[in-house]
Amino acid sequence: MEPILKIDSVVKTFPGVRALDGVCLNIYEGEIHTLLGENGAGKSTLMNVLNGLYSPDSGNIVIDGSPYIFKSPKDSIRAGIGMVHQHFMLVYSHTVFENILLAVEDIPFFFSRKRLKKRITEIIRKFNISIDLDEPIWKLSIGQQQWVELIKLLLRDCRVLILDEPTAVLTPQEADRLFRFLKQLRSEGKSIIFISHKMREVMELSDRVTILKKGSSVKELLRGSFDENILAGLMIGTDDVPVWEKTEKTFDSIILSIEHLYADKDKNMSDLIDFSIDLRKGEILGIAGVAGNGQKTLAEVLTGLKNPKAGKITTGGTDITNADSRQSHIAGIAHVPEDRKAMGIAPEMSVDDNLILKSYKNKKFRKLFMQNRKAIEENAREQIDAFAIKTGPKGTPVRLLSGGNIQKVIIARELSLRPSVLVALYPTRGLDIGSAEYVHKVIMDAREQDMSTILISEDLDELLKLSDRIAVMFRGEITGVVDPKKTTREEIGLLMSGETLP
Amino acid sequence: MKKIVMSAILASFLLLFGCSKKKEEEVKVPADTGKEIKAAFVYVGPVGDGGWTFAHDLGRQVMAKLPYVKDVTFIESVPEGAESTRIITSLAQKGYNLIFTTSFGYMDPTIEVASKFPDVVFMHCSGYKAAENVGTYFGRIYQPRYLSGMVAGKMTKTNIIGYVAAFPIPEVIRGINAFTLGVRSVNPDAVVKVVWTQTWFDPAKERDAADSLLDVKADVITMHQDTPAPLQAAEKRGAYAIGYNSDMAAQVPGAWLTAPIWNWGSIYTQVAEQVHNGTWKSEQLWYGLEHNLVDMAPMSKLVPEDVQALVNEKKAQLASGNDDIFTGPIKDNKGNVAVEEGKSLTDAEKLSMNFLVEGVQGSIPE
Amino acid sequence: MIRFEKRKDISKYFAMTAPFVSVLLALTTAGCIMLFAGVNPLKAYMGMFHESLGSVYGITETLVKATPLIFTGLGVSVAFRMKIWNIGADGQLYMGAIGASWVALFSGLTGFAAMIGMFLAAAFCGGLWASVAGFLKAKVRVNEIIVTLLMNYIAAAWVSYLVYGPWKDPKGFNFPITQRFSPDIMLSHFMTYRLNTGFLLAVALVIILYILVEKTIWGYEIKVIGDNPNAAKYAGIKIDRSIIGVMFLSGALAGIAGYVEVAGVQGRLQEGISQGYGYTAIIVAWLAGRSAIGVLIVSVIMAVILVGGDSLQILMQLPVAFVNMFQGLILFFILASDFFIHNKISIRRSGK
Amino acid sequence: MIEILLYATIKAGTPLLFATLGAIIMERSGIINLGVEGLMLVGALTGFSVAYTTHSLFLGVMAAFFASMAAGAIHGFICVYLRGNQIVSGLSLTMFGIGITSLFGRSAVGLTIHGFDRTPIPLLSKIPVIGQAVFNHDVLVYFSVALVVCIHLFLYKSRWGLHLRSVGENPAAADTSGVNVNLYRFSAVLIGSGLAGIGGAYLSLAYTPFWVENMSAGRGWIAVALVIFAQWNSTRALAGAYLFGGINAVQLRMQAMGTSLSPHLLMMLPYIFTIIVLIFATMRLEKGSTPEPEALGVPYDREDRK
Repeated sequence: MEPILKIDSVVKTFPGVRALDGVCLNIYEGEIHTLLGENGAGKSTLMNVLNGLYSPDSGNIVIDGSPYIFKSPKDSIRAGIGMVHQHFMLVYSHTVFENILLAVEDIPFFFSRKRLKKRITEIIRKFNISIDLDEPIWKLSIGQQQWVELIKLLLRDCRVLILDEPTAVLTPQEADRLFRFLKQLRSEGKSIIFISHKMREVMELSDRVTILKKGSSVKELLRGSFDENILAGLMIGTDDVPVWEKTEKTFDSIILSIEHLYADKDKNMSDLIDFSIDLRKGEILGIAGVAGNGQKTLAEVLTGLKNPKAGKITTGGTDITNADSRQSHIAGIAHVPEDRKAMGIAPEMSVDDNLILKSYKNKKFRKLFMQNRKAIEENAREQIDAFAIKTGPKGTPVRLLSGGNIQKVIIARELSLRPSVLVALYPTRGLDIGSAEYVHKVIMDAREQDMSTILISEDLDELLKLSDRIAVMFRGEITGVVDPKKTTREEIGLLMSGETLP
Repeated sequence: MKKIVMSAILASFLLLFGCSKKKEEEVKVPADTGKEIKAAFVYVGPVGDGGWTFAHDLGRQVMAKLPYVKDVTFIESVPEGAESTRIITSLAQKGYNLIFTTSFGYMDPTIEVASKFPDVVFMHCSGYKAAENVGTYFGRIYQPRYLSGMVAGKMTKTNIIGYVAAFPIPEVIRGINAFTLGVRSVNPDAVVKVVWTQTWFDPAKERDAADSLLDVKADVITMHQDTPAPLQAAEKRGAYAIGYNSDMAAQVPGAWLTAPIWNWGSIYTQVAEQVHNGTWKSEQLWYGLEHNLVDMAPMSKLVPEDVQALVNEKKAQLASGNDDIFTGPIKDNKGNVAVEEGKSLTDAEKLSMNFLVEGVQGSIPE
Repeated sequence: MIRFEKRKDISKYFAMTAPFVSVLLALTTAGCIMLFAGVNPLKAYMGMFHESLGSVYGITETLVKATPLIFTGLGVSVAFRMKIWNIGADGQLYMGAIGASWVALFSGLTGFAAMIGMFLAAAFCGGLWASVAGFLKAKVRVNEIIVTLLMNYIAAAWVSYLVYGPWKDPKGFNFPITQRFSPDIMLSHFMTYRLNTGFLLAVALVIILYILVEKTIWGYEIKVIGDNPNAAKYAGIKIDRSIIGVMFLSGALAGIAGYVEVAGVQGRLQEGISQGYGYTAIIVAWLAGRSAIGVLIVSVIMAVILVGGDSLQILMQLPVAFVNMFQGLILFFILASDFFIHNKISIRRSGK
Repeated sequence: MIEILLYATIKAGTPLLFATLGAIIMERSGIINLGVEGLMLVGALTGFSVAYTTHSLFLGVMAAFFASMAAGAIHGFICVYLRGNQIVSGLSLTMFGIGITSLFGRSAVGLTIHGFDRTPIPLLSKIPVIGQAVFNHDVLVYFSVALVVCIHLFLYKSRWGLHLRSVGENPAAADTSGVNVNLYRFSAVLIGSGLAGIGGAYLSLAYTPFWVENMSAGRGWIAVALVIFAQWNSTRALAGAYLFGGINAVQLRMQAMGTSLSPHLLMMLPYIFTIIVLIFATMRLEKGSTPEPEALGVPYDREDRK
């Protein structure tokens, strides 16, 4: 059988990076083809080439045997390729309807809303999706936004669908629903290119896997010829993954107590409703839950970015209920934020400067109101060594670092303040296995030093592996606290959807 | 380091100063052959404003024809105030020996620069400060304004005359008053309505101002700005128009009556001649009709013969030096006596005029 | 097919030369227009150069012209550091001039005390004026570009109101000017030149601003906010306060420009003190990139063009508009060259 | 009296309206243009010269449109294709526009043409008060109002309008949907500049049929502010333009009728008013949505790696 889409030795360079170095990829009709690779292996770049956003330096894209040159996404769309980007390509202030219209080509110049709406409603009903067409995008949950993206592709009648880490923002249940949906599409003869880090998903879905490494495809495997270990081995290669072991510990003293917390709504995020939990010294408390059920608000309240409406937070005897972020950090609370680049770093500034983002006012780093450059550089050198951060030449803006190294910068900074509590949101989201394991190791090491962690994550495997206790959140409330050694994925899944355990 | 720089500056300054002085001496020509004139004009607006600067530039062109005038340059759109100091200095440094600064705001800068260039003759227009090498000149444009007021007074049927005024400075106020006195001299029932635009140069706004006057039944429009916009408004609405600055009859043929106009050429040639002959001395010239610095544009056919005759008669009187325009009794428009009977305003009082005469409807905005 | 690729390393050499190349291109283009107008461009450029830099007098005048540009440029650029566009430096300059004039005319202070008072009043008024926009941006999220732009008109109208009304010089023949300040509170001049201590003040402020932004923790805060406001919030920086603070600083600098103009050059308050310095300042700040030193250099270059432009009129009889057009052209070319600094062109055959 | 005020208001507001509509189209695509003042001057001079030489007002308006378009193309090219700084480019365009029109406008000073006449709309102009105030204008006024409606329909009811708005909000999203971002932006700058040019031509062909240097007298800047006042909405632009025009018209007529306020203080009013409107409009907004196009002022680079 001939592939319907063939990518032949595509090369793409960016300033200083050879992002794609002769990648080959074959997509056949009616298959789910997983693209696997560490961060920076070139998956997203390749997909953007396929999508017409990037024009390759050399190489060919062959569809149904004839070569194509995509000058713009338009050409790619014409060729029947559609993509759901990791960062959704939605116009946030427009309604769902307008966003969908944007994707449809064959609408009349002056259109009648009524008639078009009817048409769209019919189509989306076929796929069993319910969504209010007149709602502006920014009011939707991330899961719903993803459906809008999918609807756009479906209306366009794409032959090849690309999904770039679609499950990163979904609950297990939502992910399952998506998978069922993808399988349905496959049975209709559509080809799907699926990008993910999560081995379980890859195993469940893939008909074929192509592994990318450093910009070239190292291996193509058919279903049946791979398992998780083989894939992980191929993906990471000789890079060593740090090893760590979880030690048994007993916890006694309470380091942080949260009592009857209520917090305001932020956009469509849920409130925190009567949220109470204690964190014990040296403990890793996992918080499971679908994104958007109050985790972010919880983290913001704890770290002083937001004030609660009612309730009380104390740590080590200090009341930090209404503390601002500086007071909370002085009280010993560190914060690894959800969105590294959007919040965790000042992207244009150097690693040195980013490492003192929280502590620039400390005596150590200043003389009166002047900065103490020497101490700042010294600090940077220590942290870079301690966390094996790969930085460019001195003064390189931190945005040019890889995702893993950026996360290392953030964690190094937060831990260097010797906090008593670390609030970590999705700390390994989007990281490759090596980096993720490194982050895990750092958290475990800190646990050994009796630092407590509130680990908010959507990756159940991660939570089960690291946590001493797991609290599950649904709509701002704790639906249950489970012991990771005794619980099951299904149990947590139930709690995440708001059910209570018998 | 600082010392070195300072002394270097000082040294070069001395050098420059020394040199320039020497040069000046060399340039000096024996009086009998006459001095060659290199004249420069500093303009407040662009030459293309069609008004004030345009009129001055016409004068400059007249002067440029004099045989001993070797070079006449101008520099336009020079901001008033300190900015002009640099430009005036620059002109003096380049060897221009007769410099005309043509706006009130150049007064202090002109005096300042003149003190540094004793061999250059400066003439400042419309100011009141003079120095040994700075003379002032201005025209009694209020005389033709008075005459044009007479025309307006005779021509109005509604007895409402519109005056589109610019900024409330004495020059503009004097114009309004003279005009109104002219109107009332022939038509005591007529009133002059004033609208201030606070612009010299915003045709659309000035036109709108004229329209606003036409809306309240004014049937003669005059103005003080540099654009013919108010006149066009008048023509469009079938009213009469009295211009300013220069003869714009061609632009509004259907409405044109006359205009107080400037003949800057006359004073420019006179000054150039004096400087050439070496007879120039600092004076404060305020010339009227008698010197032809100001004039009435020829009255159009719309003005009846008898009115023309009447106006010409008054014109002849004014031109003969018998200027009784601001002679009492004059009341201001609040009912107070502004000029007592038998008294006349002195030139200084005219130059700082700050009241509106009876017959003006409007006030001086603050 | 012509393609543009981002350069990896922007070579310093290239980045330095490109603006000069673009200025050269602008000079050539303007030269062509001059030829068209019957003027020898070489002679014209020589004249410009001679006018602005050819004599001690020319140099001092250039520096006089550069002084307000340095102040306003610094002001705009410090706000720019925080990604705030202050295009209201003009209005802030006017407010500064009003503040300084009030002290000079009505406070009763004399001598040195008056000078200090004028300086402080100018900085305060300018700063306050700008922090209105800062406040609105910080607390209500109102677009600062427009607020500052609109406030220019309000400030200019204020000056008109004052000089036509309550502050009019009673002995000024009713012209719209205030009384002249007494000479003992004017900034002292260098010998007979108009160059005054205002320029030294400007240079001092360049250094202070450089230290402030590059070396102090406040500067660090400004840079973090400018780079990523979320990160700043996360780091515990009070963004709202910083925005208002930086706008105050930005306006204060422009206000000082107003002070230097009235106390160093004009000697009184009147309309039209600012020759659009606030707008030129935006260009200055942009051309200067991130550096305070850059502001100093660019301001002087701008002043060279402006002062030199006089000679185009005097010697070549080119209208004043030509200088405007010339400036516009140079900027267009620099904008374009900016692109070519960051991108390289490669021409390759189409793959089809 | 109301009829007269209304008439004058509309007339004074029309050049502002054209320029504001032009700026709205540009900003909707994500491009700020501070060069409107320059564009208006280019339009005013070209419109006048062409109308003078060809004796055709229509050709004058067309010429103004295309000449300003050409000048705007510089801005468009720099901002869209070279991804240059829009603020600086706009300021440069204003300088350039002022400069080049003064340079080439010398010979046009002092000439006049017969400008646009009133063209009463049959029947409608007979309505008392409103008829004379609203339906007895020159054709450009009607055109400007028609344009308001057309732009509104275009933006909200047409495919291209949807694309244009998307380009201004999220160019990447538009791009991946197959919309040619650069083409839309460049075209928007061209059309918008052309409209600003007609605004200028209105001054030199309808308002005061002659040319003098700098005759736009700051109206371009007001238009830039009006865009914000109008919240990027063409119908509100109409209200804004007439408000600004109206304040002046009312002010002058109050003087003519014998009452007067300090004109300087009065001149501050529209600006203060705009700021207040801006504050309220911003406060009223729901969290999460912004009134301005989100990508306004941000150059779009497809290959920019986020």
